[in-house]
Amino acid sequence: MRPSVQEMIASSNGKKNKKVIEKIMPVLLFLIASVSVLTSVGIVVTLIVETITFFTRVPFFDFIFGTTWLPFSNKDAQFGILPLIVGTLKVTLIATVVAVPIGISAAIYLSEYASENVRRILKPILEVLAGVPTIVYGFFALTFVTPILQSVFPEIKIFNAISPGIVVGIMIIPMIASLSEDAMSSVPKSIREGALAMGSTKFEVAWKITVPAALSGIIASVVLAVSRAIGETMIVSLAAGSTPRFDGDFTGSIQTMTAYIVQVSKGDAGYGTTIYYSIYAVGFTLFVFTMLMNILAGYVSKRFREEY
Amino acid sequence: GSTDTGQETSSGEAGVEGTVSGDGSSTVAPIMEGIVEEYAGVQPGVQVTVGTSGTGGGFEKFIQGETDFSNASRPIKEEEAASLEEAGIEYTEFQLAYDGLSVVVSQENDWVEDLSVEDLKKLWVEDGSTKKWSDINPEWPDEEVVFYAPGTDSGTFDYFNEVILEEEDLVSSATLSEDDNTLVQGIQADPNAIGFFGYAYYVANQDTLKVVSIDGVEPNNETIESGEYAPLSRPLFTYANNASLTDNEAAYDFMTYTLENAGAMADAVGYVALPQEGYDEGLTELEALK
Amino acid sequence: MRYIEQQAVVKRMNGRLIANNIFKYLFLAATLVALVALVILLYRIVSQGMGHLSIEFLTNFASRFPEKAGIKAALVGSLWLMLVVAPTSIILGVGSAIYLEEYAKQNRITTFIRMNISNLAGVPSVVFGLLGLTIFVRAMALGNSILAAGFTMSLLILPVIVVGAQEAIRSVPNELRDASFGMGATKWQTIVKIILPAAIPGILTGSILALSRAIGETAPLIVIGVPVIIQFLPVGVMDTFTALPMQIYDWSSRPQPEFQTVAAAGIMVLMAVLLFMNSIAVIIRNKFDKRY
Amino acid sequence: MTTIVTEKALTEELVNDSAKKAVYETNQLNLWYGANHALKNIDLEIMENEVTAIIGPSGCGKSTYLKTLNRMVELVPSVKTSGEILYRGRNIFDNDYGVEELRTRVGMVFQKPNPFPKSIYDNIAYGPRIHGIKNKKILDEIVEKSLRGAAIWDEVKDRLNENAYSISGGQQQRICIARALAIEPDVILMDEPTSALDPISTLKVEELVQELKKDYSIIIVTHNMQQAARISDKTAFFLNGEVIEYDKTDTIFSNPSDKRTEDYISGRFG
Amino acid sequence: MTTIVTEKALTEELVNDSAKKAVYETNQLNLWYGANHALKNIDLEIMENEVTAIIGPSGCGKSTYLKTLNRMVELVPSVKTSGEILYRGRNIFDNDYGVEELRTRVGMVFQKPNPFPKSIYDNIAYGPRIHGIKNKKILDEIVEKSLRGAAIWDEVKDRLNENAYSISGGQQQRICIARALAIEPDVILMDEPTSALDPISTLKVEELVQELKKDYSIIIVTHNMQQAARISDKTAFFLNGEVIEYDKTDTIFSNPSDKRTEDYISGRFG
Ligand SMILES: Nc1ncnc2c1ncn2[C@@H]1O[C@H](COP(=O)(O)OP(=O)(O)OP(=O)(O)O)[C@@H](O)[C@H]1O
Ligand SMILES: Nc1ncnc2c1ncn2[C@@H]1O[C@H](COP(=O)(O)OP(=O)(O)OP(=O)(O)O)[C@@H](O)[C@H]1O
Ligand SMILES: [Mg+2]
Ligand SMILES: [Mg+2]
Ligand SMILES: O=P([O-])([O-])[O-]
Repeated sequence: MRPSVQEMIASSNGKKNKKVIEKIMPVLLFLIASVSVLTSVGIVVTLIVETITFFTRVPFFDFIFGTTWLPFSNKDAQFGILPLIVGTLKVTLIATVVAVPIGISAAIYLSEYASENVRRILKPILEVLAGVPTIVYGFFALTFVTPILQSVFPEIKIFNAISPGIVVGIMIIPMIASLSEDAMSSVPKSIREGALAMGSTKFEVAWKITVPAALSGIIASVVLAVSRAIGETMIVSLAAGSTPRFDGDFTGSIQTMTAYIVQVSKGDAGYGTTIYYSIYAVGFTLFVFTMLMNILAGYVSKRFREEY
Repeated sequence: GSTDTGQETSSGEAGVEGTVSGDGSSTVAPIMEGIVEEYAGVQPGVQVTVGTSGTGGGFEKFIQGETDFSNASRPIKEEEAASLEEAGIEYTEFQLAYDGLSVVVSQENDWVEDLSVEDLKKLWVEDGSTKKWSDINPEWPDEEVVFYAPGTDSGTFDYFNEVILEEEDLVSSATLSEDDNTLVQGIQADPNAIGFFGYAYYVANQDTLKVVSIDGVEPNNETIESGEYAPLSRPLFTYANNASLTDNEAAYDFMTYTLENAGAMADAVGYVALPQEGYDEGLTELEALK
Repeated sequence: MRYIEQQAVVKRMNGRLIANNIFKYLFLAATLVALVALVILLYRIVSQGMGHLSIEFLTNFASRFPEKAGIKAALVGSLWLMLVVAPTSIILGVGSAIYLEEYAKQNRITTFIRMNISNLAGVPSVVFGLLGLTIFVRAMALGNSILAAGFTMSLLILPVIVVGAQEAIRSVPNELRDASFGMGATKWQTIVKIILPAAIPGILTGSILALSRAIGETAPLIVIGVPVIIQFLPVGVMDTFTALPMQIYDWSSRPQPEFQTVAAAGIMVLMAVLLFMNSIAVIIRNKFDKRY
Repeated sequence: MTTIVTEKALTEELVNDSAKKAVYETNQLNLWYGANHALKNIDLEIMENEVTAIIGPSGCGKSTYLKTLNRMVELVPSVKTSGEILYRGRNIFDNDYGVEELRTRVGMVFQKPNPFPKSIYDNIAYGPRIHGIKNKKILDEIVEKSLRGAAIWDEVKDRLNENAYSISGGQQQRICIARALAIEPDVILMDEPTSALDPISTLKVEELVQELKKDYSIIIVTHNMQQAARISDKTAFFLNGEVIEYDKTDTIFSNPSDKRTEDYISGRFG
Repeated sequence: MTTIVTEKALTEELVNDSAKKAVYETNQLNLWYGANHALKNIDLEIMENEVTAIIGPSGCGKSTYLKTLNRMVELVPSVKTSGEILYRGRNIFDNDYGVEELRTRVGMVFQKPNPFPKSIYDNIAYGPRIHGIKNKKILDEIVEKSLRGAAIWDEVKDRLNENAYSISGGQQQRICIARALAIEPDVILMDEPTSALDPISTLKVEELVQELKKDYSIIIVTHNMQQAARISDKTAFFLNGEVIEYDKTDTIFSNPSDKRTEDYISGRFG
């Protein structure tokens, strides 16, 4: 007869080993989790060191309040970042106008109307849309959307803010749709049933119950998508042009912060020139922007959180 | 094996192995691509990589000692040369080919045939006024000129800037793009458009664009090679790290092959070869470095 | 007294039902807009690139002759890239997620790490490119090797993987943890034997989607300075390489119109890789859906 | 637990009964969840202004039957039904019978309190609002009346603008009842309305049900037999999707005619 | 429901009792979830080879007490305890008492069946494996023995490699019991093990519990008073975190000494 299980357990010698692992793993995992913090530190340090050099050459206030961005000028190069910010905002604005209504509508359709099977098919397809490389979108904007726009509105130039704006919008639709759908689906079924049992139509349930209840999640998804639009690079590099402009015109060539970084990365500026340092200053501005968006997202989702 | 270059190769002693890396001008890239492609057949043991970070970006890496050679669509700048000296890197400049900057308009434009260098400057320099075609020639339409130019951070632009603008600012209404193909598209569609870019892009789009002769000279292989198409033809270069040539057998072998084949390759991809003496000079210089 | 008149209710009912229907189709239409965009996108690429697609296209190196140009170096390079990115980002991502979900106490450091991760998720990829250039390419002297690009991409998609893995781990019912602890299992045993196996479908789906983002990213590669002219295949992670989006970007800026077709064919290959990865994610998700 | 029913009382009740009308008549109702036959040949007649209790062990089909009465069960895609349910004489399965209309007439209270994540006021005003009542004064009146009707006015009258999830579970459940009352339904369906509540809240809800039957017909599902005995007029005992016995509550609990009913009531299973 | 306890039977039981040893002695146990005082001055002595039932209304602390016995309650970070629990004479709160060791001796079965999403075989072999038993033959033996012990061997012996979620809820629960048996514990804690089961599965589990008490000491929390009456030897009645009454099951149900116990048992609340 074999010994009892408890005896075998008592005699099994894995014990010491176990204790050591139990002690080591939390520390190891903590170190792994710290990599993301190191990444942020790395980003900030990388950007700041070069940015500081930049500010020894260009006064800080000229940079953040300047309305002319002329880095390549031979006579007097000017580094006022506002035109790049305005360019970024133009594209972001259009992308938001396109993506928010469509994205949220799609989310409502998926979470409130679509059957399980339809949702199972549509969601992965939307994910494909989110996964299309941005360079592909860039050519799509330049060679398809822009010509269509031009045939309707002849005043639109080959490079403009509208076409890349629309395409960036298309790119972030899945993000809004999918995250908002998650937020709506996590509204308990029982609450929906409560409303249906009172004789509400599906639309009333969606509009008056689900959307308000999921509002914090929906807004957070929008903020996240907007920060993706701000940081989008290849689409604007290809289709928005490279003319930094401080005005309200959407039909002509513009330049965004990201496109400027790519322009210099692919370009001719020598190491150690002010232009070289300027990409770090622009990168840092971009980083600050996305950080602000993130703080906003955190605030918004707290502020609009409905309890249930 | 090489069929299209037609050059006899003095390199290619079998069994050379190693890695060679270069970076730099995207204008030079098509020539380099052809050379690397052929070279891979001749010397399979040598691994060559060439980046396209632009002339400036290439020099940046060259200064850091990260590359064996650096392609350039303009001569090295003083600052860059100074940095190289500081870093203790000795280098040699080799000329590879000529590129003719082509000034083009749409085929729908039926008035412009020829412009002088002064006309170009008048058109392209920012002076606060709106530019109309009739400003150049009263017989031309009273329409606003639409400008297209390569990105201000490219070697191509740099060259135009130096010889036409003479360091004045570019007209601010110009549409700029890093991608020359989009310039082609923009100019094609608009009769009032004018733009400039590398000769190769004109050659590839001859049927939709109209090239403007400068002071009566139209860019073609002869006028560019002879220097008659002045001042808008420019030499393309590669700069080699001397230490690499001495220490790295593969780098030396590849550079030899490059100089032997650059001319034919340039013609094949839409640039203009140097007169043969140009390459021979380079080869002599190279030999001296071994 | 009655406030709700049945007659009024019935009268209004019609309008409400019509509104319901109208909105249903509006919402459906919005969903279809996205799909139509995808279809047009795919159609254009396929119709342009199909003619160039062939076995030779997959087995040839790039060439100055459009008809001979192939994508071998870029395809293999991208696969090598994934070979670095997948293990790096999944180990880091899942490790962080385990720490945050299973070990972290509710304190300021934890909150800071969480905030930091959600913040990183919004940082543009160009900025990661600048980070990679400074840290991996220059400071760590990895040059523009597969390793340098792979680390950069890993950090870029790390937040996505962490968040996905956190969600997957969180959705493992607490009852399973209780059952394991109740048998005298230690925490690490419970994590390895119960939680991770149960969470693996979720973790994998999230990771695959994140990896498919990494395979299509162009901007960081441009900033790092990944070369495109390359006539050999890498054999180790320290080798230089080129990747699909770089090659496509390069082709599309060539003067000869034939190269536009080559670029489209390249995009088709990239999209095929992506669709392949996404469908694996979908299969995993559907297979393991609702098991407890 | 035996209650002695005198001749006289019995007669009185029968007289009462004959005066009452049926709100629901269920005829040969069958229901399947996919292949699972969850309700089998149900025949039941439910009377106006009474409390009808439905009891039975877990999984016997109580909730399913209740949800069929307002067609909420159709939210499960795999559901199939046969037979008919007449509500006030009209078959609710008729093609031209709008579910929204039916549900406006038939209120429902669920097992777990499920207020909307809105203020208490907005919870109650939700129903009237979707039916087009916009007038603030009328809404105020309805809210007050419904909250009073659900015996919770005094507890919440000073915090009508607070989120409904900020109050206790028992209060939430009464808010849900008030919400159902606000559209002045004809019938109220309750699915184990007290099972998530503490003893004191349970008592309050039970008292409320007794109160409400003056104006409404109430059908209540419960696990708790004592509760059924305490508050209902009629009781139906379900087992495996069938109605085993349906009778006056007193009869069911004192003198069940089926052995299985007796076993269940005496706690032999369930 | 009255059971008449004869003098003789009583004496016999008392004699039995004195021969039995206590597995758990709880002395002045207090427990707080943050500021919520969930267990108050609990004193309880639990005997070997008996079934001890814990009853009481929802939220009274039954589960909390059970989870304290194997220190599972400490998984809630805010928990604080005072007092002592002696398991086989040793205080489980002692610093050098490893929780893993305690839990190896004390098995637990939960309210909802919670098999691991693995094969039936791997579910049962999980415990032995984590404690270092790797030998395939021994594992096979343990699996068979445990499944037989949980009265489910015949039903699953041909499908040991199937996922444990492919069988019915009642079978799942017995798998969970078998899983607990696999490490041959000394005590088995059960938290409402039948509340999610149908009547027939409930019956099977109840029979099993009766069977198991030969070899194990069992502590079972239940909502169902009939169940407590049917299967337990002793019953403790909890209310608001206190032990109101603890006695032989027969005594509790026939002749409770506290009014509140009586009220609860007769269904006046809960
Ligand atoms: N949504 C559903 N899909 C499939 N089957 C279901 C669904 N809801 C219930 N069932 C099945 O229908 C039968 C009756 O379930 P129902 O919920 O009506 O029981 P119940 O008497 O209300 O039980 P409980 O007391 O546990 O609430 C059960 O066998 C159940 O498994
Ligand atoms: N994880 C927890 N955190 C905080 N408080 C808790 C937690 N679990 C239980 N409580 C509280 O402790 C008290 C006792 O809860 P416990 O779960 O022990 O009750 P119970 O008797 O098992 O009830 P039920 O019959 O509903 O299972 C309750 O007031 C409950 O709200
Ligand atoms: Mg039910
Ligand atoms: Mg409990
Ligand atoms: O790439 P460039 O030739 O424009 O420097």
